[in-house]
Amino acid sequence: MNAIPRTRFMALAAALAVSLAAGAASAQTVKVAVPTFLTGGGAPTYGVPAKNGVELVVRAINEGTLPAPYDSVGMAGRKVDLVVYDESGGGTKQVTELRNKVQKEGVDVVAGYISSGSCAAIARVAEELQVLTLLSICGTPRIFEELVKEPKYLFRIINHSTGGNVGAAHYVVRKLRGNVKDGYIGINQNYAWGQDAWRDFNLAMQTLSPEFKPARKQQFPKLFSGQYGTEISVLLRAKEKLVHSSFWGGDLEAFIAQGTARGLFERKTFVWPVGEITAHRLGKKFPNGQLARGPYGLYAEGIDTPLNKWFRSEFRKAYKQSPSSPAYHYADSILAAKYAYDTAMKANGGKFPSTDQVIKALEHATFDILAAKVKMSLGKGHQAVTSDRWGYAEWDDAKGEIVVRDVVEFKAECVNPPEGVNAAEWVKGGMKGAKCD
Amino acid sequence: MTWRRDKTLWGLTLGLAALLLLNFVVPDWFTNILTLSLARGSVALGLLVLWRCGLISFGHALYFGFGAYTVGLMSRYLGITDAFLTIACGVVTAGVLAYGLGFLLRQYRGIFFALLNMAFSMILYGVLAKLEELGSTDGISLEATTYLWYAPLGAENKTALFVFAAILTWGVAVLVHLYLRSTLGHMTTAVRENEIRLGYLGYSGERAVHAKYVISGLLGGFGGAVAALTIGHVDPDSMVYWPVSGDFVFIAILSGTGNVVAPFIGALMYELIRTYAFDQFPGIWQLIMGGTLLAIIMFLPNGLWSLVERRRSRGGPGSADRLQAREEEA
Amino acid sequence: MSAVLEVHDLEKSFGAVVAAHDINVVVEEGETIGVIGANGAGKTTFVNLVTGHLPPGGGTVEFMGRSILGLSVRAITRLGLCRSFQVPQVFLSETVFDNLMMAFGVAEEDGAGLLTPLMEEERAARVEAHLARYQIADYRDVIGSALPQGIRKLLDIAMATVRKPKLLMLDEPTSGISAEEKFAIMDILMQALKEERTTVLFIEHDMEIVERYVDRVLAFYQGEIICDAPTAQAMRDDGVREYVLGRGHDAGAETRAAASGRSSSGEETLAVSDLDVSIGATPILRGVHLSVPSGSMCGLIGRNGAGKTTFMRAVMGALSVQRGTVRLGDVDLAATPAHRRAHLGIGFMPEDRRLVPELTAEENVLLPVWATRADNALERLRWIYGLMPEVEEFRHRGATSLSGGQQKFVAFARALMCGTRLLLLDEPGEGIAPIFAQRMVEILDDLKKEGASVLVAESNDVHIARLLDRTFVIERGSIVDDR
Amino acid sequence: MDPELLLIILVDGLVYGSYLFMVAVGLTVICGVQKLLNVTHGALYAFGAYLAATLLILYFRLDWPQFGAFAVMLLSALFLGVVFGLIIERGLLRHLYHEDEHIIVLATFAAFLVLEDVLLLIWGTDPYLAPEPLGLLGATEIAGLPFDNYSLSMVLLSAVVAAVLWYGLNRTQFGKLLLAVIYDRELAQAMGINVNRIFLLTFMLGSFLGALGGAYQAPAISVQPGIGVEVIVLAFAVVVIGGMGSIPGALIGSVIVGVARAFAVHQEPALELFVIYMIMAAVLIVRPQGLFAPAKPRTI
Repeated sequence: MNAIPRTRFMALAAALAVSLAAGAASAQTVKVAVPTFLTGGGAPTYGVPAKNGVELVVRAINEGTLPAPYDSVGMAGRKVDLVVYDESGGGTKQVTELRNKVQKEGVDVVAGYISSGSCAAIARVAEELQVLTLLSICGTPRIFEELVKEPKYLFRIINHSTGGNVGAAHYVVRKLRGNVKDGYIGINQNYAWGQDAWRDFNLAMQTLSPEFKPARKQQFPKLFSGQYGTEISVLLRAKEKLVHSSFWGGDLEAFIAQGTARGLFERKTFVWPVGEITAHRLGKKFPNGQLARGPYGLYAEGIDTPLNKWFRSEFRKAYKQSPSSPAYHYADSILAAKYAYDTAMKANGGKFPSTDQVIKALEHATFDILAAKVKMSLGKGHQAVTSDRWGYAEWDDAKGEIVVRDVVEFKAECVNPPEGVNAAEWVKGGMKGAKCD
Repeated sequence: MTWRRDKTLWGLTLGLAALLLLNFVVPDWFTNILTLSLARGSVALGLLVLWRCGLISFGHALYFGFGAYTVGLMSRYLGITDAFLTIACGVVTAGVLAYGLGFLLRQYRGIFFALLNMAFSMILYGVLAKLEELGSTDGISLEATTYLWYAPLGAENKTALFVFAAILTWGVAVLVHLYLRSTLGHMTTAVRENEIRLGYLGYSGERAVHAKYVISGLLGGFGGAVAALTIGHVDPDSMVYWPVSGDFVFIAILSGTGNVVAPFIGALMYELIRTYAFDQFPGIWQLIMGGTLLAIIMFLPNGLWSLVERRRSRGGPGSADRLQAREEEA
Repeated sequence: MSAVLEVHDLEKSFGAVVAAHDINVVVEEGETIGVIGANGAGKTTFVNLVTGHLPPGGGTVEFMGRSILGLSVRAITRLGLCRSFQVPQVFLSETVFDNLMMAFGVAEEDGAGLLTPLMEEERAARVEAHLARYQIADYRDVIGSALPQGIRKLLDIAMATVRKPKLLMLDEPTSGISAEEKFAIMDILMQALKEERTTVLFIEHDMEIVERYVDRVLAFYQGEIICDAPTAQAMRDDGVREYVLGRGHDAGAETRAAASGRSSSGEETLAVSDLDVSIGATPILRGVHLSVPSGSMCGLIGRNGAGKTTFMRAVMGALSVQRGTVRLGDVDLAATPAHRRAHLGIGFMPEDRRLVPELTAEENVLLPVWATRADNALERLRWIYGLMPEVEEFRHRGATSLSGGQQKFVAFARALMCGTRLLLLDEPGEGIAPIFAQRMVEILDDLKKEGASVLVAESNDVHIARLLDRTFVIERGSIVDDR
Repeated sequence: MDPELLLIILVDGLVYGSYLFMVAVGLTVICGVQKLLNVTHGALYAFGAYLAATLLILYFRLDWPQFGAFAVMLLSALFLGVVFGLIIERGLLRHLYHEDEHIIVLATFAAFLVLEDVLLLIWGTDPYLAPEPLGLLGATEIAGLPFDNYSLSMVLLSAVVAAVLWYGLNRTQFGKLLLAVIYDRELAQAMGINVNRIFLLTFMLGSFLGALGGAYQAPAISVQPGIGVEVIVLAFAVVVIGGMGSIPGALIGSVIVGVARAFAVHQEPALELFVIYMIMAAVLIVRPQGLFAPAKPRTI
């Protein structure tokens, strides 16, 4: 090997490295990195609304225009410096990006992540990097049950996915007994979220009402396949009337378009654990059915907290549409961060708190988010629980929008396992310790 | 020409020393990029071995993923976190797979070889994404790596891993370099240009390709194992899906086939370009990567290493012939 | 003496074409055997079958008393049965030294030994000795693609002998080598082989070579051995004279010149001057001057590899002109896109026919008209059918169902279709049965009477000499004789 | 097995197969004539879907006859075929024809990456929905199940495309000239055929077919980022199964994969993911050149 080109190359690399390091944080802000899907199939339904929600709330925080209790300027008095970046590309890239954001750009808080894959990949790294990380959407219960059993820096501000699917089963058993007497069948995307969603729903159904039987075989089409003609034939032929589908995004929209053309939704009743976002977009074209989950998006309509009213009206003003649940989730994470910083500052005698103090303030806390209260009660005080709301969605001609009727609210303790119990085993074991009513 | 003193071994050793020293200077995130470059560079080195005999695999994420998942599964199910043992197993399993598939693939050349590899990698992707036991699309997170009795934590672990990976990669690169100097290793032009003649010299092109394929599989497994330890997590989307294979070919093109050192330089360049594009132009980073690849193909068809070769070829008798040979290849 | 190779009842066919039938050969140790026969007679197929490149349809092959039927090329080579090739198979981007180094490496190493370094002093010394033995040491550091044809041929053979084979099969060792060089090279070769006590079987077209170096001759005709006899005896054999040497037809040669109808008008249809052409980095044509006067029939005569086809391809625009001019009348062809030549009235018949397999004979003939949208297409077609009534007979048959000779006629007709000003015919008589070759000459004769401007490339002018107004002899890429 | 189920599997398989064929046919045309594997094909599909969806949304705001929607799809595909054909062939591929086939694939891969982001720059991340044409043709009952006629019309469209291409290639003068180019570029040139122009036209045709595949799918899917990535792998697989450049091969390959997949979805859904790759691997093991490609000539 020749020495000359090598030195030249190293010089080049060093120059690049220096230019990359430029733009490191200035001291007087709280730097918040927000990973969300800006490209790829996750961007339109999840990534972009989430980004919009965050940007709206951060602007308001920096201007001090949020309603109480978040009406002070900044987080612990410091303005928020927002860095939104792309979550696509898989776990490996997210780990590298997280390192870059923390070690190169010096961010103080990471708030975001949509895909469970991203969360699973970065969970341990966040702990290793010692950066306060608030997971926003990714649903997998494994984060605090398996990956990080002694969390310090890692928090999640919403229910994990088990709650949603357990809630669905409760709702079916309570309100839709007539539709499920021939059993139920599932069509879910063939990846971790789809598989988990079906498993939780199925186990919860078996625990609550063993007389209703699942179909012999379930459909698991490939993620982003876009062509569902054959699957629709299978569903049409099936004797089961109730269909569980955790589809989302473009796949759900394509499935609805193709199913509508073949009269699928007139013959079957669908349970959509994450259909709410698509219902927003499709409006009248969305087939009637059950939606999940939590006091977000559509379900937050009519929840009259000042925060929620502010959010809905400002969001409509800024983006000409109603906020869907990802916008809520991401905004809620920022609120959680603000809550933690502000509380920690108070405890610190009005001085800017250390990260450890911020963490202390957030662990086991109970605080307001946009349309509800959260309790950080699971995962040693790092995993939030909220109540879960289910209902039947319908197009309302008079209002000109989708409305939800027959809403049932399940308490957090009803659809979530108690502290220290593995979610999957909890459902499998008959959901012992659940407090419903 | 043929008797030119072999500087590559010295270069590799100097490079190792430089890397180890660099570790004390550069920030942590850069160390991470360096370790990843070593991993990806190893896979690209495997592609180099194939490419020299005119073959490209559009599915080497298969071996990368196989090595990575071996490490991941050992950590998850057996609780084995020892770097020596897991990497060794990752390499061996990938090698065994390559040996088996090699019996089929060695019969193919050109685009069929490339695409058949892609098909196999997509089958692995399907299996991994489907089976919950293998972590499905969420993948598997690894426990902290240990080194025999040494179990560092946090940042220390990353440094340890970097040193460990650098030394191992050095060893791997040296072995590959020695292989390329051997009779079997020299059967590259022979396979690419004239398998009939090779047969009539007394060796079959298919056997030579098989050997190279196994070597490239071993290197893929090695890269995957090191990457898994570096990332601390394995998942199908970022380790087995077809664009990942595309990235390896990208690195190979960027590097050129001139020398075993080239893929590592190429991998580092790739990481830096990607990081930079992602930082500065988050909306259009793919466009920048694509543009870079196009520019390389159009203006630097023999990769970065050709810059080194070009400089070197100005001196020394006999080098003109080799350069001419290179033009012939083009 | 004991038998090195015994072949019995060897059979092989490709579809309907019988390439080997009832082949029986016994080669004794120390013999030098010549295999002769026209193109397509099955000579190379015989070598391919024996060395394991092609699976035989039937029969037995024993080498050194052991059956080698079904063994791979690699295994047979390792037993000591090696070959060279008609078109040299060397590693074109490697130097002569590296080519031989590879050959020695593969010959000397096996198993784990293959993983030891290729370059070692002692092996290099053996390579140098081999270079000296074959007198190619001057070209030691030249890459394969830049070698002169003769040297490349020697290198090819040198690579085949690295293993010190018991039996060496050479496929046309002197094809593509100039007449002056051929004996010199054969002397080098036979001397080197004698030193190594190798039994040799070689395929050869050149009877001077056969008569000078060979003990015994095997004559092939249409996949069968029609004569197996000592050289002198074989040369007198009627079958050999008729089917291999083609001398039975030479009687017509005295009509030379008598048939030359019109004389040329003095204008030049094709004028080429100072033409240099390279393929890759290898210069092929050097300073070629050639002209075809209007209404004349000219010959471009030279051995395989002398540059005939390269010249034709350069005129047709398939290769770019490095230097010099190529003009058709007053059109500068070098500055004209390749496909315009047909529009300008140049018709080209490639050596290897190249009929589009999906089309019928007539569709192939009409291709140039469809592309150029020329007028009077039907008239011209009728004229061509008048010239070659046999083509009209099989005009509706698919191109692939025609025999080699018939395909050659179709290719000829296709060239005529657009060749209103100039015809370029690359080896019209090559690779077809004598009866077809004879007919081809008749057609050329008719064409000459019609006053067409024609350039015919042939490796020898035995059959067509009487038709030629002017002959250019090409050797190693230069015109060496213009008469 | 229940004959009704068999019929349904057949229909489902044909519908899916026709989707595969429409996605792959443009790729196989370019592959056959120009001997190159064009990764930008995936981007063409995406562009076709985006442009058609955008124009359809605009079109249905007008009060024009609804069946004009089909003209909208056709025209957007034509437009893209011509524009992209020109840009990619003239701007990129023309300079690379002398290169190794791998290099050309990589160049188109790079161009694909660039085009994906160009798509994002033009249309943003918002999905586009234009499902109106889906309901336009009504539904048919087959074996007791409703099938929308739009999906069935795709089978017809594929058959028409295949027939037109086959006829054009084997029965017209232009097609015969094309056969000459496919067989031997140099000879074709010597016969007076302008190979450069044929290449450009072929590339435009292939691009048009790719865009048409996207445009015709647009009403049935949600048009959004990333749809091209999925399509390109499927198209490659079909082309490899059918034999590179063979139109009947692509047709039969598509039908085989479609029916096999439908069978899996109905009987053993767990296998659905692997069907196409298993068929591809199986075909390559038995017939390395694909179902319909000619064998290679002898070399010595």
